[in-house]
Amino acid sequence: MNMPFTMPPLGPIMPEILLVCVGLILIIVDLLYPRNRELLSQLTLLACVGLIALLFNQKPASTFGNMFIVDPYSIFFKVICLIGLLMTTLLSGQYLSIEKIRHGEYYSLMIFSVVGMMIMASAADLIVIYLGLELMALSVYCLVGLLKDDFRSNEAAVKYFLMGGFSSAILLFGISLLYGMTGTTDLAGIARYCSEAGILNNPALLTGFALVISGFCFKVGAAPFHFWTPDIYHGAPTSMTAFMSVAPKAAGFAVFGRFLMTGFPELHEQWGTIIAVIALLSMGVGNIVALSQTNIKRMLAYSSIAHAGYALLGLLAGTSEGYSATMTYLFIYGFMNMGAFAIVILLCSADNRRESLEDYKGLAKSNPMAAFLMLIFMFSLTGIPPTAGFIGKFYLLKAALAAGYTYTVIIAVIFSAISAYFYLRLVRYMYMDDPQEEFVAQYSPGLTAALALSTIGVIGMGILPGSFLNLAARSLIGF
Amino acid sequence: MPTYLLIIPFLPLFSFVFTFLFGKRLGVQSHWLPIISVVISFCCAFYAFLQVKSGYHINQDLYTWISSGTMSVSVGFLLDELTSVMLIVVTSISALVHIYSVGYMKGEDGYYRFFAFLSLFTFSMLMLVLGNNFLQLFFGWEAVGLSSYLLIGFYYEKVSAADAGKKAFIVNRIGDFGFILGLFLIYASFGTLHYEPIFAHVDQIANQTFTMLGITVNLPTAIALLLFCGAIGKSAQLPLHVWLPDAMEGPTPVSALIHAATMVTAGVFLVARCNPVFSLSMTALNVITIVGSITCLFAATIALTQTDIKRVVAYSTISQLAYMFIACGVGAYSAGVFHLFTHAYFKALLFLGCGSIILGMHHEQDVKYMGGLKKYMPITYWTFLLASLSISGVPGFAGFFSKDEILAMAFVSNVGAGKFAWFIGTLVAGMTAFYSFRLFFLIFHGDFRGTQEQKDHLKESPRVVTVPLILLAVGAVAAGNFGIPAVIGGNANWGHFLEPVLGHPHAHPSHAIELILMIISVSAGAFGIFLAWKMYMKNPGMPQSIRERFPILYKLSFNKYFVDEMYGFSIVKPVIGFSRHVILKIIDIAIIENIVNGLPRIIGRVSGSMRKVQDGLVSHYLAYMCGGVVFIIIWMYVGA
Amino acid sequence: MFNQILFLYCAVVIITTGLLAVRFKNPVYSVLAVLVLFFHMAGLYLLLNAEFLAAIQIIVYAGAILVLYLFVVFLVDLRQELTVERFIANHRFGTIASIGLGGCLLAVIPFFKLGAKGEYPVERIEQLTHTKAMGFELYSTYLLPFEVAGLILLIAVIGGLVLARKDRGEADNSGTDSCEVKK
Amino acid sequence: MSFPILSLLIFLPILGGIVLLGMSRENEKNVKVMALIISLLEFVFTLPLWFAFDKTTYHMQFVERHSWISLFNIEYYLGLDGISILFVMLSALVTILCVLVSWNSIQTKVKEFFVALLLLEGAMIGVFCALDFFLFYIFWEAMLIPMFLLIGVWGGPNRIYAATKFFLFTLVGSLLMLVGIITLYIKGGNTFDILALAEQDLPVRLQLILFWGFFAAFAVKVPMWPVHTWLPDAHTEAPAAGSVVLAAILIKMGAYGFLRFSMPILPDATTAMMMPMLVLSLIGIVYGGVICLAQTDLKRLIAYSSVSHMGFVTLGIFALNTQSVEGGILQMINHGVVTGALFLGIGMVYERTHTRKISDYGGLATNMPVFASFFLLFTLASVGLPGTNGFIGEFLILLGSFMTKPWIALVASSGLIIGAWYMLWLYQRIFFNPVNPKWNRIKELELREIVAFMPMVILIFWIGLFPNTMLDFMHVSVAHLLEQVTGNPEGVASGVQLAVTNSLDSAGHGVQHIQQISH
Amino acid sequence: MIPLSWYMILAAILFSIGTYGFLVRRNIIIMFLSIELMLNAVNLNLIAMSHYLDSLRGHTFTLFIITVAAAEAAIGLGLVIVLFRNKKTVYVDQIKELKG
Repeated sequence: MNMPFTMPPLGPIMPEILLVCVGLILIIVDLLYPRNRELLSQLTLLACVGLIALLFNQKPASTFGNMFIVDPYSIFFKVICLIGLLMTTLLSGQYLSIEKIRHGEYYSLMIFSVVGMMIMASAADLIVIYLGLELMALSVYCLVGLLKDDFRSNEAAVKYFLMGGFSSAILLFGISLLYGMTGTTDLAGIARYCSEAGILNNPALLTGFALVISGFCFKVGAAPFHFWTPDIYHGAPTSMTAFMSVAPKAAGFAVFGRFLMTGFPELHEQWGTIIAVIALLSMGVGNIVALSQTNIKRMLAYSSIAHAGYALLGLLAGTSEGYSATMTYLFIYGFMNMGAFAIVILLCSADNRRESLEDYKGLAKSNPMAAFLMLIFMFSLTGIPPTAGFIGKFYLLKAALAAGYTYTVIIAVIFSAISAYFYLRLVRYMYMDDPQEEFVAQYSPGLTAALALSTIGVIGMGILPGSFLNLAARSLIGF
Repeated sequence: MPTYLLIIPFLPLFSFVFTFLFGKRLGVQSHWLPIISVVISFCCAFYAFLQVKSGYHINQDLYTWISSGTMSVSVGFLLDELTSVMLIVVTSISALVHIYSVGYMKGEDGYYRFFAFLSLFTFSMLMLVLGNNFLQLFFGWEAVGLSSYLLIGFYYEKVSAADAGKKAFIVNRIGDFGFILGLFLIYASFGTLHYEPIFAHVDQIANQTFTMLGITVNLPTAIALLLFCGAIGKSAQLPLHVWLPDAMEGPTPVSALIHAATMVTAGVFLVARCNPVFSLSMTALNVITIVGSITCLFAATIALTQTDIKRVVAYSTISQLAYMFIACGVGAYSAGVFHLFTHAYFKALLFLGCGSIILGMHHEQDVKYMGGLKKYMPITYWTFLLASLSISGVPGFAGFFSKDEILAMAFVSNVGAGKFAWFIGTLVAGMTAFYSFRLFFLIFHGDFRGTQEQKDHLKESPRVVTVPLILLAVGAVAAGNFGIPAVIGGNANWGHFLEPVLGHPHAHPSHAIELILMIISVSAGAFGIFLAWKMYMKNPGMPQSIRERFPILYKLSFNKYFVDEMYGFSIVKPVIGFSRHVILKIIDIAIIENIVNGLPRIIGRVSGSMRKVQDGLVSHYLAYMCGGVVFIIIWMYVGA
Repeated sequence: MFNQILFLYCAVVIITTGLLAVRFKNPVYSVLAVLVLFFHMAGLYLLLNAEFLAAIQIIVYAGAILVLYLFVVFLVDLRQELTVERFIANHRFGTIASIGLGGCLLAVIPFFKLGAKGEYPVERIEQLTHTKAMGFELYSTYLLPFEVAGLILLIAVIGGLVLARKDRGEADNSGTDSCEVKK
Repeated sequence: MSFPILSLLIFLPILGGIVLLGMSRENEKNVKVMALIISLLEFVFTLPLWFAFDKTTYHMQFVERHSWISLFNIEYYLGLDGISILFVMLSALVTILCVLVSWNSIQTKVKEFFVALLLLEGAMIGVFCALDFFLFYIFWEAMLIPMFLLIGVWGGPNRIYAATKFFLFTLVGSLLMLVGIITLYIKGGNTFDILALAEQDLPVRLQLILFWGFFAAFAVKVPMWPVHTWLPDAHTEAPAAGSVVLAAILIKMGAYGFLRFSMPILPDATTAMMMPMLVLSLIGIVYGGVICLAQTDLKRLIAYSSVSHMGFVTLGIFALNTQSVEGGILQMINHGVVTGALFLGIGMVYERTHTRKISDYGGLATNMPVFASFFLLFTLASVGLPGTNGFIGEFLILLGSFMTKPWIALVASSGLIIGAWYMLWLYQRIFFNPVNPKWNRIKELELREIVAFMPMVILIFWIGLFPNTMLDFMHVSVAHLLEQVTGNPEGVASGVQLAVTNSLDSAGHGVQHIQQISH
Repeated sequence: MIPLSWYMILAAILFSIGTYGFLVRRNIIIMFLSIELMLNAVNLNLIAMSHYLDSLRGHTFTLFIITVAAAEAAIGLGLVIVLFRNKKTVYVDQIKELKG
């Protein structure tokens, strides 16, 4: 038997291929020009910008036997991931030199993880999802452990690895059950078979489903699978924390969303409630525990748990509006969180990382600009208009309400009010206390650019979100 | 709108504004504008009186003050018989007090302020009197209260003065509480607050009822009693009389003008003005009569023992005001207004006389330290005597005519409490004579009981003080001539003049009864004077022995029946204590604030304990995650 | 019948060695127990007509990965290992959770229903040979995962390098052009 | 499309604030002058509203309408009617006074202070202009940020607690309202246009739920009992300008919210919930008044008095008839003017004495007679003396509520007595009584401060004597509102069933004749 | 013929054993080993199902899982070595500096 080998069309996957190439080139460049670090980040930036442009021009298509789908939904998430990469790259220059991290592998590992995310975003098959996930995760494990002399970084990396491995195993067992029940790993195929065979309420299928969403919840950092978040965010290099809080989370939501939407749309009744519970639990844990944090990275970690909970509100709605709300939210969250981390990095210096909340006391006096920007990001994270955070939250609440989850929304809103307390605490420290040390932050061009970008994003999307929201909403057409 | 009518209130207003703003620069000259303006006002008022007498009435709106939906109230003036009388009283006494004050207030701090406030008071009182609707009446009503507050508290650095001013305002507010509800009820019944349409249609509410909180009352009764609440407050009747004696903290001219002649009579004016409403309700009339009678007796008994000369006069004022209410209560409104008119003069005279004495005594007000002032202050002596005779109802003096008319009307009236009122009134007539002459004798006769230094400085007050006294004395003697009853040859002009507004009393005493009553009351008065002479001239030890014989009665009277203390104990203290200990400490802090602050505290505590779950050990995390997986699987089972 | 006995044998060995592996105090024993387990697993794969995977299981898993583990186990201090506690202090919850999870997974097996049949019945695989069939599939249907798996291995290489190497970069960074911060 | 005056009014201060932000920190004087110029300019720009406003129609005027977020049908939709126009003008006026009163009292971070103030002004005007519920919410929440900073950065010793409390209280309420807004959007035909929403016939059950959702936000802001406790703290700790804005404008927004949103959109719920709201208002009136008697802190006392006064406002609004609603709106202005002025005054005196304890004062009238006179006027206006603005509002409210339910007016009127009590007691303890020797050398007001008081004085008498100039703006709009809520332009039928009114055709509509009566 | 459920039961048991080891062992290397047990359980499941489903999908998936497992092992063990170098420990309860 001869099987002709036919090359599938590579057009749809071209951005990923190009990105892989960039990653490889970076390694080579690093080898050839070990001293020229600017080049690495510049190349990465160039690649990001180029790819974003390329992505916007991509037409919906699918390749590799429908395992890889390019649609507005995936493009949107890829753009989020690339923006995350872009911002992280901008942030990293200053941070890497402070922490003395090697640049070469750093950028290429980040790029490979983004490739993994992009594959996740486009994946329509559980196998590809799993592999994309692992590609992303393995790169991130390495990046988290990049500060080899810093015990916290080691600890974070090992912990992340252990928990990530466990969640992968859970996910895989779930996939195996789904595969066995349906005979396929293709999401659309699963959906089709489930409704044809009428096995939607089969406990075995549900178990498989539960295991899989547990795995995804781990990736997005939702309770009760959030335990890695604070420790890893805390221990990881700050630029990586920033990266992790945005890109992998977005990718996690991308597959989560696609899994629910394409794989189990008819099971909405069941997963709606469980996701509501997970969402509320995440908001509760995130917001409440964040109240007693003293380290800014940990605080932002808990806040990111809470925000994962908010983002889940869109998914639980199970409507295309809900998904676009989640997407919007993640996009906005990327900007505001990146901005906040940019400030964290800004305050970091070789002798003192200034990660304690106490270090922010009197920032408005010593570094008024930094304080003002942090204020904007904090209010945005709280969801106070006219910042983008409000628009995102509004959209989510609206989607969840439209789907009938009134009580969930009310509780979410109350948690949101609680969250204001710890965001405000930072503002209070910055504006209403006296500085403890004279410290003038240094703005490197990259950091300045990152701050500018995130500020423009947060304010711009807060005031004129119209066209952007339309884009997000249009991404769901065809779903 | 004729100009003279506008001048009457607004010239004092202008004088107030100007003096208040620029008085500091004018210094000791700042009295000119107020005096001139109030004198001009008086002239205009007199002209207005003549106009009214010739049958010319005005009821005209100046502009629409408030209009909201179907409600519309104007600022407008009503000039009729009642108004014109009041205008005369207010402007004449105000003018005299203004002039008197130049002498009395000489050298005081805030001289200009005093005159400014006097002008403000005059304006307010005139607005009260002139208004053609209830709301404007209320405006004036409150504005006089304000002026009174400011003038009582003129010596604001004295705690007692500041307290007294505040007390006057607040107690008045309690009365106004009823008043304004009365206004609402009037509006609800008539759809307007203007006098003219209300009084024109008043009979339509005669048999209607008003229900609130399940209690149904006759509508006119409700309106009348609510309005009467206001009158009680303003005219210091029981149980809201407590502010008036304290108000004596103000400079004496103020007491004369505001707390004797004009402002305190606003309550009577109100009842008289609303006589069509009151007349519809026998209940209300009875209540007024009874309140009047009790107050009359009550205040007179207190006045018997007071030693502060201004307080004696103050209680006598309360008592005399009560006469006016008795008159109104028995439906003899014109008699009430007549007494208002005469009382204004003799009581102002009494007060100004007191002021003159106080001036002479260098602000000593206690009668215990006076005596024998006759030879030092002759003009004051004679005018004071005339006033005392007038208030005691000695025939021929103003007080005689008005008081006797009231008593006669009370006796024959068809109001149930009329006889009772007559009895009390007659009794009090004797008491009035007694305490007036007690005061008179103690001040002017006998030996001087003050310090030598005071004695050395004793002299008659300057002319600017004595001339108003003399002018007022003329009034105190002659004011009664307007209403000499027919029985002794008069033609009862007063009643006829006011008849268009105040109507005709229900019953008239026959001449014989009137004469008998007159004799009874005159003899009561005479007995009072005699007793005073006996006790304080003839036999100075007698008061002491009486005091010892009836210690409880004396204490009750001397301490004003402990009403202030009672109020303090039963209202003021409990309210403030309730506020401090219940509302603030328990409800606001212990309950509401505790919930408000407790929630974050609880959340914080939860946060602290949830934080411990994140203990750093991966195995535990993994176990929790595993538990989470099991939880989700079981949830899904249950869901399926 | 023979198959069943073979299965049961393998199953018993797998469970026993699995339990032993997680209970042995000495990590070396654990690794060896897992080695045995992997071999029997390969046996089961053979039962399931997956020769290629059985080979991979032995070559890659047993041969490469486990050896790597063994190396690492030897790298760290073994003597100390034998004297300390095997389990974390509070392992009861972990035990309960894992039993719970196992219970859940076992409980659903009765409800399990096989899904849609595919196009590779046993006969076809046997006819093609498993390796060839896998090859066809890998290079056609599963090309994308295959490539991604390659990328993952690349990451493993880079990551392993980055992590394991004594960092030369540190010296580098502390050198001449350490500061990119624009003053 | 006519000139976008409302946008100008909203964005002038915001842009002004941004300009200020760019100014040099060194030259504080320039910053102050610039802030003053901007606020004056803003006020000047509100004047055309006064003259161009058409009082004969309830339709929105000066309307600007652009699509903003098309996905949700959200519009940039501004407009004014007779209810909101006065608040816009008041906001502009009050800001000027705030700039003046902060001239010397703000010592640190001067530039930032004025920036915050101007941003706050823009947001406040936005709140009153917005006709799109979403837009309204944006402004409503955006206000929190500058206000939070005003209290927290420039406030008193306990400012952080107060600022946080203020922020969280308001935020919880607002977020619950947000849920309500979105629900309304979903159930009400996918629009945020409040005029269109008012046309909807929503089921009563839904209306009730939404009503309480909105209540959460508005009642906190008003503040109604029992969610009032943030106000005393915020007022006490806020700097003078902050207290003034808070008292004059911010807390009006709660009542405005009821008028603009709860009532027309949820008419059935409003009529159904009338009694609970009236009772809460009554509790607020009495409670706020009585608790004032126990206060020892100057600002706290005025703050609690605001609870009482705002109780009158909500009472008026929910008594649902023409007089009470118009009185309520007018009383909002009045309270803004009077309490604003009181806080201005307290700010001035605090600047001199640095104490807020009432017992530290005494006899100030001797050394500060001008100030004492101004403060007396404000006190009297606050007490509701006829001739001042306070009376007009309270009278109309009480009259209206009497028409609705007499016993409510009975209870509410007791607030007048208590009000006189605590205000005059306060006045006595500060200005009267023996002079505290500490203040023998206290400085009298300077011209700047007198100028700051003047607009308030003028307004107090203007509204007190010629309230119709203000009420005229409202008549048609209020009638329309009441028609929406109760179906009758005059509001709920009178609770006092007395039939005399009909027979009085001439009743009181200004008697414009001279009677010649001869006998 | 062996029923599929036998395989599944075995897989489930092995998975639980892996989980158990993972949750209770102190030694990080043994924890890694436990993950391998879990992955093997999954592999067994996949291959068995694949067999009964007449499909090669599970087989290929297994192949990928083995690949990933190898990569994971490399990186994981690398991390352990870094940790050991720094802290001289491979015990999970000794790396709990990050907490709270």
